[in-house]
Amino acid sequence: MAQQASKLVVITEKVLLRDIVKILEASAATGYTVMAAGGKGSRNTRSSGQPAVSDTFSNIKLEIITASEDVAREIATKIAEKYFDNFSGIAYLDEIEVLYAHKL
Amino acid sequence: MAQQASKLVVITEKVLLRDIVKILEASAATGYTVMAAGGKGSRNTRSSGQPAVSDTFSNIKLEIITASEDVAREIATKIAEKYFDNFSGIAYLDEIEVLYAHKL
Amino acid sequence: MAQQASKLVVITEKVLLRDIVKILEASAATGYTVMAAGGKGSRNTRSSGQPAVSDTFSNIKLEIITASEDVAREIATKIAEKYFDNFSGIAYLDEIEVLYAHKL
Amino acid sequence: MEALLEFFTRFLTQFQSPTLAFLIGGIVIAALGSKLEIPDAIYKFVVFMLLMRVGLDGGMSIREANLADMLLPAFFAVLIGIIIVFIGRFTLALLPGVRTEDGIATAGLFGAVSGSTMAAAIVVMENEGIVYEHWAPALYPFMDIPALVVAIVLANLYFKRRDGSSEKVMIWPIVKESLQGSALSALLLGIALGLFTQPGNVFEGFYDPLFKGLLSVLMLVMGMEAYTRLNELRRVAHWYAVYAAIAPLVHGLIAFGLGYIAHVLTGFSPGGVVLLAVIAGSSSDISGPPTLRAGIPSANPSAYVGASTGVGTPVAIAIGIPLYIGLAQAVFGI
Amino acid sequence: MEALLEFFTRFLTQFQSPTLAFLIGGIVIAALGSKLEIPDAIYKFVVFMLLMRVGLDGGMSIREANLADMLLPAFFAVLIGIIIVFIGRFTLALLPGVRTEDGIATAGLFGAVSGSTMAAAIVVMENEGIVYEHWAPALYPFMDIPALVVAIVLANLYFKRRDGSSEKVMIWPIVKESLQGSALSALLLGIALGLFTQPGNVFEGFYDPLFKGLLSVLMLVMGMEAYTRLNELRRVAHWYAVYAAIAPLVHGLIAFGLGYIAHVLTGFSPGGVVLLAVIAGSSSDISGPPTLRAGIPSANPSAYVGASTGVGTPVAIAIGIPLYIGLAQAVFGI
Amino acid sequence: MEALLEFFTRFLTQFQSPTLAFLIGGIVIAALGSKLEIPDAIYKFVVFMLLMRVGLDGGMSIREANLADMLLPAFFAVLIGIIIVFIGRFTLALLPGVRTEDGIATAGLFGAVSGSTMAAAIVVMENEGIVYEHWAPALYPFMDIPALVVAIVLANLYFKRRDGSSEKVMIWPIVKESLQGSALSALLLGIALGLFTQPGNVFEGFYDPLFKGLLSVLMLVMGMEAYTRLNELRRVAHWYAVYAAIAPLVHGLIAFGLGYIAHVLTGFSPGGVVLLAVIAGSSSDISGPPTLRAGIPSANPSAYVGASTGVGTPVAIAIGIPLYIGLAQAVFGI
Ligand SMILES: Nc1ncnc2c1ncn2[C@@H]1O[C@H](COP(=O)(O)O)[C@@H](O)[C@H]1O
Ligand SMILES: Nc1ncnc2c1ncn2[C@@H]1O[C@H](COP(=O)(O)O)[C@@H](O)[C@H]1O
Ligand SMILES: Nc1ncnc2c1ncn2[C@@H]1O[C@H](COP(=O)(O)O)[C@@H](O)[C@H]1O
Ligand code: NA
Ligand code: NA
Ligand code: NA
Repeated sequence: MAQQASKLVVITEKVLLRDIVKILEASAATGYTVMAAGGKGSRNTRSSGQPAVSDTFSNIKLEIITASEDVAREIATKIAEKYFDNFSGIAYLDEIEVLYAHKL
Repeated sequence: MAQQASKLVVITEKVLLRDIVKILEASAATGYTVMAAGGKGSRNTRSSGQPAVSDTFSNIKLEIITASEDVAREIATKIAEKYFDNFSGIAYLDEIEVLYAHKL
Repeated sequence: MAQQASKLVVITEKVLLRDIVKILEASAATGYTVMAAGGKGSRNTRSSGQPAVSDTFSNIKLEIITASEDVAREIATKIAEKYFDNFSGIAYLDEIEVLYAHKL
Repeated sequence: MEALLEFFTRFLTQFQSPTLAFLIGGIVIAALGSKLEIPDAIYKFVVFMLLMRVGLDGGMSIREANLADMLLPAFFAVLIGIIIVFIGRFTLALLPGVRTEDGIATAGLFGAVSGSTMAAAIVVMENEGIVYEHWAPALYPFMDIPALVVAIVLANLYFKRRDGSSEKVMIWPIVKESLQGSALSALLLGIALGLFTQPGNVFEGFYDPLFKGLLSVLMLVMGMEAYTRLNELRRVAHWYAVYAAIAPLVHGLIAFGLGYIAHVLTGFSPGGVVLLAVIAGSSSDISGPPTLRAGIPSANPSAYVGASTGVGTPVAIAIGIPLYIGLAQAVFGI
Repeated sequence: MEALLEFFTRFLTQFQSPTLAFLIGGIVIAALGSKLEIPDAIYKFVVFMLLMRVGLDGGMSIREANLADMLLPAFFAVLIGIIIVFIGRFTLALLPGVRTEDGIATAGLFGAVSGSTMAAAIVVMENEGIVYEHWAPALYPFMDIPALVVAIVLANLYFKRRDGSSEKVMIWPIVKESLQGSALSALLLGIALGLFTQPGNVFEGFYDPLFKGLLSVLMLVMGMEAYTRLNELRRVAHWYAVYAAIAPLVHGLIAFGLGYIAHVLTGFSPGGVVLLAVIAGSSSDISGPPTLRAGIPSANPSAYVGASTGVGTPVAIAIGIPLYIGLAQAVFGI
Repeated sequence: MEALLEFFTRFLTQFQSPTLAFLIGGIVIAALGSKLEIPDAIYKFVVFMLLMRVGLDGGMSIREANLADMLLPAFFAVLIGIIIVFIGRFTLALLPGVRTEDGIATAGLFGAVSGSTMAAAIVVMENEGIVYEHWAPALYPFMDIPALVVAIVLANLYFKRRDGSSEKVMIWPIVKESLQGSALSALLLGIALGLFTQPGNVFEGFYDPLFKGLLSVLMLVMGMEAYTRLNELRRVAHWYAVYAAIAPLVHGLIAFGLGYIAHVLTGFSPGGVVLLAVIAGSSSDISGPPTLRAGIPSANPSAYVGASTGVGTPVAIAIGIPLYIGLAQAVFGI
């Protein structure tokens, strides 16, 4: 059942998690994975008043695997246009081969 | 010493960590990396009674880098066949170039 | 604005985080992302006296995205030469397509 | 008549006790979409603290206890654990829309024990000044483990009949898995430390004074959790909700009855009877699910965890505890 | 003359109080590059514990309070929240090098309230034996929410004029977002539990005794944090630092004045006046920033969070609290 | 004869003290494969709480102490730190199967100090009513830092001789790295706050009452950890285990001897002598390893961390503390 697929990765501010998840759930993607991340980029606005001292992971990394590259690109565009003017973030695409998935 | 290699990624329920690690240690893979992850898929059974409220990372993401693609596929098959009927999970393969490793 | 880019991934001991970040900030890379990770490799020296029992994530996974593959390779070489004789670690390269970034 | 009135008055008073109030508070703020969060590390530590406290207390009092007094309650605990699973097997698991293995797993979880519910009952009883054998929490594993074992065995018997497969169920790994779980480990470690060492001053200066307060934090988490799990439960048959609302009380009352027998035969205290009922009425929230997951992998955890955490535990705490206490006051005149 | 001397003596003594000492200790060790770390889970839990304690206390005393006594202070709280934002709008936001939206957002954050600063004031006041209406912390949302709403409305009015855009600002989502934030949730849940249930023993046995100690831990975190944020602040116009150093005291004194009026008119206690001043002088550190982030997304958080956490909060705690207490002692002769 | 008997009785009694009991409990449950987990955030916070408490206490008592009294013990602490490393350099590091740099690093770690072991000794001593100079914990850095510096210098001298390389070792970065570590930071911050501010009520109401209880939690973690590290130790030469079992006691006894001299010359208290011995017998578990990792990167941490955490610390706590107390009772008749 192996199949070529696109993995969209979005790294952005934790504060956006709830909103981005809504976008993903409204999209054609069948799932997503989220991880805590820290980092530095060129913008690097911090979103919350949460102490940076005690919370070193103020970013999130989202991975969205889709069978269709177009769907991945669309999601990236939607997120970038809505948030990346004002929030830190980066989005990239990686080609992978999905070996097993409950649905794709 | 750069060499082409396969990176197998398995995202599944945290409760399987101990068992999957045993499979990996019995395999030809020379190592693995594990990260905490959260997420949603099509199955999305939650494995534990741990509060979902307080533990948002109830998944794990495992990365296994192998010089041989076949080894990676074999591991994926073993894990998928043993667990993916009853547990949430996805497995995919990515081609990478290992630059430095103590052993591969 | 999509563009091909290289993603360098370095998985190594948490104790090196501060030092490696200095290397990255001195390099031509425009940013990096860091995540907590655990794992096992062939060397597997543990760096700290922090209880392994309570801290299961004693590694870090760093991702550095650069437009130039050479920059990525250089960074990997610098890190590997400086640390991998004495510290656990692995470094690999992945080709990706950056869709949106504030700077690359 | 008057007794009934008094019963209801007492019952309603319970809703103002911190234990219940925080549970309900958790449900309410989760329903209102609050972003309040008790971090996972705190939750885990609170559970440890509560079970260690209960364990230490139990261990220290076992030292002074007459071992013979414990035999009958322990035997009843085992019996109740088994009975509960059989009840579920032949009611819930046979209902339309309920997959047999899901029903059995749910019955197993309701037969197993919740350390948090037990801790809640202890706090309420100590506030009300109801005495009980402090070794009674040691009954936990005697009910918990048999319930899980029987559920897994019954599920496998069912699979064998259905598929003609003939895998043998290994009992020891289930028992070991249960004992190694974080909740039972903490309880048993506490019992051992209480029994063999002198933890008196650390008990009195640390574990005991923090007990009630930490329980209020745990109740808050469990309330928030219950609300979240209710959503999960909505995706499975309604019978789970019905079972989860009724079963805890049925199980508690059965245990109350057996406890009463122990009271008559061996002088088991009224407080001990209440605690036995609470343990029976509780359903496992920490160690049960992973054990069932491993033992009956094809059963759907949304069904059994949802039923237990979303409905069973709130019912066991909010209705069960005041019910058994009220009953004890009526029956034993305490 | 003598009064002034006494004022300064008292003022300096404050720097030896644990509250301030830990704050300054945090700044110092961060400056020295210490790797000491209070984990995020602990920080979140400490904030919960403090606001729950303040809330429970408030809720229990509202029960006995005369609701009419609360009206004027609540009205003043709303007024102060709004005034603060307008002051910032027409001072800071017009200064050279300050983007208008950044200035408005900063004013909003300084109009909003810090639960930590409020908790610090309560501890200091209780140590000094200054009585206050225990429902006074319930004034928090009355000042916090209007300030955030007004800041977001003003920013949008500015954008409309500048860009001719005509998006309507929805007020309710901002209010809801504020109320659902973890700090206000904990405070309001505490008030509700204090008001409607009987949390007395868990308050006295757990939340209250841990209050001062946990505050010292929080002050340490806030000190470390202030130092880190100062660096961020350096990257924006110097006017932010000037505003952040002066505004807390100006806001506090305005509130002190209005509080004095309430004292004369309705007998609001001197301690209540101090607390109102502290609340006004504080700037939000937990719930304010995400709300502003969502409401004025183009404003630069390095400016407003840096100004608030890096300068405003230390000033509000280290200078504001002793200042208002000294003033109260001079004015009310307490 | 009778004295010896009494000594052994007391010694065995120690195994029932909560400190030791939790340590051993941790080893046992780890060996039994329990999934009980004390989260990392809790562990870090517990260490902070303990060292802050010890530091505050130390700081407050330094205020009243005669500085001259501290000179000799401080000098001895430095001396002991250095002696320990030299002993290891010329025993362990020369043994077959032990790489010289690994042996030196191990000696450095055993020369360095464990805040947890020190806290354990303080709790035991306070339980037994043994008085000591409360500034004695301030001796920690005087022994810790010289030991780490000397180990790193010796290792580099060895490399220079072996490889003919001629890199100069910078002392200051090692000292700075040590002082900035989380354990020493917390201790020194506590001392500073105790010395310069008035933390009395937060000490008495929070840090001190939680001390014993939190120590029991830490002992549990250290027991679990010891078991885990033992496995790591198995992969290196057996000499490490031998060294780790004997060295803590040898170091402790040397320190006891020097402490005795200080007792005779300047009236250093018997309790102070015990604490000096405990500090010397302890091996660093938090700040030492990263410093050594950076300073002697080619040394194998499995060897030195395994030796210290897996064997050294349990021996230092379980045998060392009762041994020095017993000795003090025999020698000083306390
Ligand atoms: N070149 C890069 N490599 C890896 N991660 C990056 C890079 N640039 C940005 N990031 C990540 O994306 C986040 C936002 O980046 P930015 O919007 O540039 O501040 C950063 O905090 C990093 O976690
Ligand atoms: N399309 C997807 N993209 C990214 N992650 C996914 C996707 N589908 C599933 N996952 C991850 O795999 C886990 C199990 O998926 P499932 O078995 O479909 O419930 C989810 O919780 C996600 O973390
Ligand atoms: N083959 C592998 N696949 C995935 N991760 C690896 C692999 N080898 C090493 N690693 C990671 O890199 C770390 C250091 O590896 P090593 O230096 O071989 O001990 C390990 O702890 C793993 O997290
Ligand atoms: Na039960
Ligand atoms: Na304010
Ligand atoms: Na030592």
